[in-house]
Amino acid sequence: MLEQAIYPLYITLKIATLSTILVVLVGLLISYLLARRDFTGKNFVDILVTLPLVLPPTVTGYLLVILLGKNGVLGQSLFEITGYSILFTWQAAVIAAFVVSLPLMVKTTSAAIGSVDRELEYVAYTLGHSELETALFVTLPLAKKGIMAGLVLSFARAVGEFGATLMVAGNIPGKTNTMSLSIYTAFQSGNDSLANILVVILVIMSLVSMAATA
Amino acid sequence: MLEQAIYPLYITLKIATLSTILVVLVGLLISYLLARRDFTGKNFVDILVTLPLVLPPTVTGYLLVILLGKNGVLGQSLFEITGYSILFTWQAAVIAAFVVSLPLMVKTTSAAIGSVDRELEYVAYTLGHSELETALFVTLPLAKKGIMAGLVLSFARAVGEFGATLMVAGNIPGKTNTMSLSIYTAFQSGNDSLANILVVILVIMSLVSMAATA
Amino acid sequence: MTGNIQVDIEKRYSGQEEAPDFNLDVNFTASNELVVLFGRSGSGKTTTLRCIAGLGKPDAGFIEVNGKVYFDSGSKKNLSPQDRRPGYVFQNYALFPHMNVAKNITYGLKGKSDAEKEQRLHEMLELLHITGLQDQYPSRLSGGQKQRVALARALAPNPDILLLDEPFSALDMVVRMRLRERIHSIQEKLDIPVLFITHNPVEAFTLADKVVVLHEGSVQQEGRPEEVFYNPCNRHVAELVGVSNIFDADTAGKSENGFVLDTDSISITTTTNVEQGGRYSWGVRPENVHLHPGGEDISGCNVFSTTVRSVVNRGASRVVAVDIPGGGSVLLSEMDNRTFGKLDIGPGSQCRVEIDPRDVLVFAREDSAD
Amino acid sequence: MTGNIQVDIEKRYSGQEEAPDFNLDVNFTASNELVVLFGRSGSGKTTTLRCIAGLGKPDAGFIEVNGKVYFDSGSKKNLSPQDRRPGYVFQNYALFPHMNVAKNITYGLKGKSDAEKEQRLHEMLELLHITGLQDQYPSRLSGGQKQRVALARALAPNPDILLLDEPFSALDMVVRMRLRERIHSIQEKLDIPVLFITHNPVEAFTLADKVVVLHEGSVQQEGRPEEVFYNPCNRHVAELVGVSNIFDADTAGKSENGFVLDTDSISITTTTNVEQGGRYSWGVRPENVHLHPGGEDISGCNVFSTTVRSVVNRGASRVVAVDIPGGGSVLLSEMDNRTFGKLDIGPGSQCRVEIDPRDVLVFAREDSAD
Repeated sequence: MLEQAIYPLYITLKIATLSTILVVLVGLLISYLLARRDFTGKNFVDILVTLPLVLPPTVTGYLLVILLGKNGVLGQSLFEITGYSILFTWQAAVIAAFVVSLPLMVKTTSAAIGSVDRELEYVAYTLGHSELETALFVTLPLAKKGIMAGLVLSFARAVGEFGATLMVAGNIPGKTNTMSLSIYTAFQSGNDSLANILVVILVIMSLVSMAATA
Repeated sequence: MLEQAIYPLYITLKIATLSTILVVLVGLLISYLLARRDFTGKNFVDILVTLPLVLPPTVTGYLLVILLGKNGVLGQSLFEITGYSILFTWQAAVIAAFVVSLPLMVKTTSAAIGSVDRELEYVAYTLGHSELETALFVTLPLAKKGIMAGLVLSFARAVGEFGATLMVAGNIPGKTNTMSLSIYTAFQSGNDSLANILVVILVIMSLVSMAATA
Repeated sequence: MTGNIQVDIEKRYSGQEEAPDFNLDVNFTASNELVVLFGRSGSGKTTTLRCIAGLGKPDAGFIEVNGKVYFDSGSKKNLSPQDRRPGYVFQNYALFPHMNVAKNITYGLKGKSDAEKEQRLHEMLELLHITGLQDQYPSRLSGGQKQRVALARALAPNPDILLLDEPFSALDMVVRMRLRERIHSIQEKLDIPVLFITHNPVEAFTLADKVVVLHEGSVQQEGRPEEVFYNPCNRHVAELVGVSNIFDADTAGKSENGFVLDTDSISITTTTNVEQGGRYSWGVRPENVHLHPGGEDISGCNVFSTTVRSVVNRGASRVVAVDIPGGGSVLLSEMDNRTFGKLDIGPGSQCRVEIDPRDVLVFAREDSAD
Repeated sequence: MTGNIQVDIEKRYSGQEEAPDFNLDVNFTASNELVVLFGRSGSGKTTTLRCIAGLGKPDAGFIEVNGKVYFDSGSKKNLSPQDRRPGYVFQNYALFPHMNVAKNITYGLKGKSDAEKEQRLHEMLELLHITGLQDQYPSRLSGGQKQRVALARALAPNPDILLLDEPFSALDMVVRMRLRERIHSIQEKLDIPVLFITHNPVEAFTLADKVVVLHEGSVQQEGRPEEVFYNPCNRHVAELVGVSNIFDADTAGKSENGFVLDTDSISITTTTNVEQGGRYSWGVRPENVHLHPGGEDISGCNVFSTTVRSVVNRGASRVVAVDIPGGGSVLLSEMDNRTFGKLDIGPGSQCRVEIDPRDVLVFAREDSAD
């Protein structure tokens, strides 16, 4: 049984790790801009990023299919240029995980950045440090707790992703059968021992995540 | 096509509304206790309530099946007493939606309650008002914004529930085929026009939710 | 013993990171008068007030107000704040932001009819001169108005005791003075004990019928303001009430004029009893250090010649720093500008210092606080 | 024009709910001296300081420091705070909590070698007497130590100007006095302009080489502390500097002794020019209202008999309130306890009031501020 759990564990960690790296990079930038800057379209960016938080995952998945499919806005260009279709690959699962977990990162991190005393940044400016230097060495270190919480929540969300992943990456054995998806398959096919192993692994990972954010 | 969307819309609203009512009642109580009281097992309650936030929905669903199934801890007693099995009914979907959206309510609301100035409560006590009266007429009204945000997020989460619902309530036409589930079926069976209608309805509902919390 | 308060409480905070070893040990009594709890921030004033209100629980002790036992660790009695119902005014007023002024003021009138509430509301609005504000929300009020609404709310239910936590610290000078007078007249009118916290010596002095001085969690001295300000019992109290000249005495003895303490090369005579060879400090308020022109011939004890080090104009007064001969210490003398003008001195001038032996305060010597 | 600052800025806040129509319009110059921006909270002091530092942008105007133009709306020049690099000390110090004292102090020494940083750190630690604290984190420091670290951090990069926002408001009296002296000596040593915000008149008077008085966003008066405190140009400034006696004059005219203003049934002579029939107010500092026993025969102008209404002991001084004959107004007289003791008066006593015509301040009459 255990060997049946190995590939789902491997592909889940791969997808969640890659997605989380992207989420942290993009999320920090967006969070800083939302918390500290005024720019035209700020509200639009905020809504666009937050939307997947309230959108049902199957809807998010469906919209990603429309976007990334061979006839989709992005997918078509990609296919024409590279001859490569992204749907039903693990890369599509990374994109799905990224889109659904980005809002968790942005909400948590922009709140943490927003609660850093602005006067500390002002002091850094008067001491000759640029906004970028100040963000890197003053603001972000002081928002560390919130950033870590956002990272852990995003990772957990990526690990647990089900609805959107099912739509854009399918549940292809040996290719995109993440743990979340495999539990469903195992449950449907009555493979209780595999389901139990996967559930135990995921519960442990979740408890570790919670301990990390507490 | 439209008529195919009516039942999913009806059953989704029914499940989400019932689940949200339960979430608000239970969530307010737990949030108040977590924010304002010290009691033994506080940490345990906090972890238990928060767990579904980081747990993959399929795992939550699987655990609910174990709990509520005919051989499950709760399900068995229920079946022996009433002769009634809750799995694969819309009531099971309400329970799934309740479990996954409760942490959103508790996190948002307990933070909002926690940020109400304690001195306002102290003043109410010195003016002769009991803790319950103070909570109802001082604390909760002042935490209104956070409570509303928690309510809307919980409703949105209940509407979007997919993984756990699929496990505990199936996707039975005319019984438990919520909109989230129907999109998946429609997508799988190539019924694009139904999928499109459902996606449009859900996107509009999500945007309304976001407007309500902003 | 109606109308009296009696407080004797202990509370320990140990092993906590922020306040490593703070122990509160407060003991005082008062009748229906205006009592000021006076001390620096962190001296335990607010904790004491909260324990009296029932918002904090002492580890041990006894609290009685108006013949009613609020707390008694012996009989395990501890009334809830709801059963004590003190009038409590918080430092930042703590008005309910979601209620208008009328609702705020009548919020404590539980079980009263609407007509009774209305009547009491108008009594309170009049008492505090805020008639016309009843429909406003707290966010629209000025600091002084908020303060008066908070007072009205605390007084509306006819409390047995009024507790005020630094009620004037956020107000500007003019508003402050008016409210001080109002509180005094309210205390006299209602004839209940009023407990008032402040770290401002002038506020303590001006308002108090009785001052209780707190330092690091324990009562140092209690008494009429004059007693505390003119006869502080130790160095801590002296520093708090503005005795800015405090020096350690090298030797102590007796002379024909009274008792003598030596510091550097000057010898200070005092009317206070000191023991031969005891370890003492002595102090004098800067306004009790009198300066005379250098050439003037004055007799008496505690007169010595010295040099002016610096003069600071404080606006309404001058502070002249003079050297204490034979050491590096500096003695401060404060006087009004008219007196200073007649002296005709400046930095480097010679002058003669005179201190009345009755103005010399003597304390047991201890390590000076930083 | 090296070493000078020149500020002439405007900033409008209109239509905002919180501050409906606040306009800042500040104009002053200063040389290498200690300038105090003095005013109530909300008078625009902090906004002005931030505009000078480049942390806020005026709508229009001109700012120059040390011959370098920081801001000029005419030529659309607006240097960033990084290019101005003022020494700025925030009210709550704003030390970086994640850096130790050494890192905090050297954080502004960008591009310097480690050896240079180390050297400058030790200079600063010595200058502010905090050697030994370099490895501590801010959370472990007392208020006074935080303050000195913040000053060290601001001064380390050799700024062209030092800006201090109410730096002493959170400190207790003793620490306050020491730091004040330090700032004065630092200003003299570094020979740069130091701009200092306060709402405390004694602090303003004691520290300032020059005082700039702000009220509701605009400069009311600028000058030496003595000028501002003893010759306030209008009622607002007078109230701020402690002229607690201000009265509207019913009529104005000329007499043989000078100029005369009538209020109720008394006639006040002043050395200030007034126009016949003009609308004036007059004021006098309470320490310039001199009292004499009722029976005493004193001559001169501004002498009248009246009744003592109340006496308040402020600890180091007494404030005696006397009636102004023929009206309901009250005149306050402040004196030291020794002088009061000699007077032998109390509430209800008769006494004679004397005011030197040179101490009578005259202002254009305006609606009194609440």
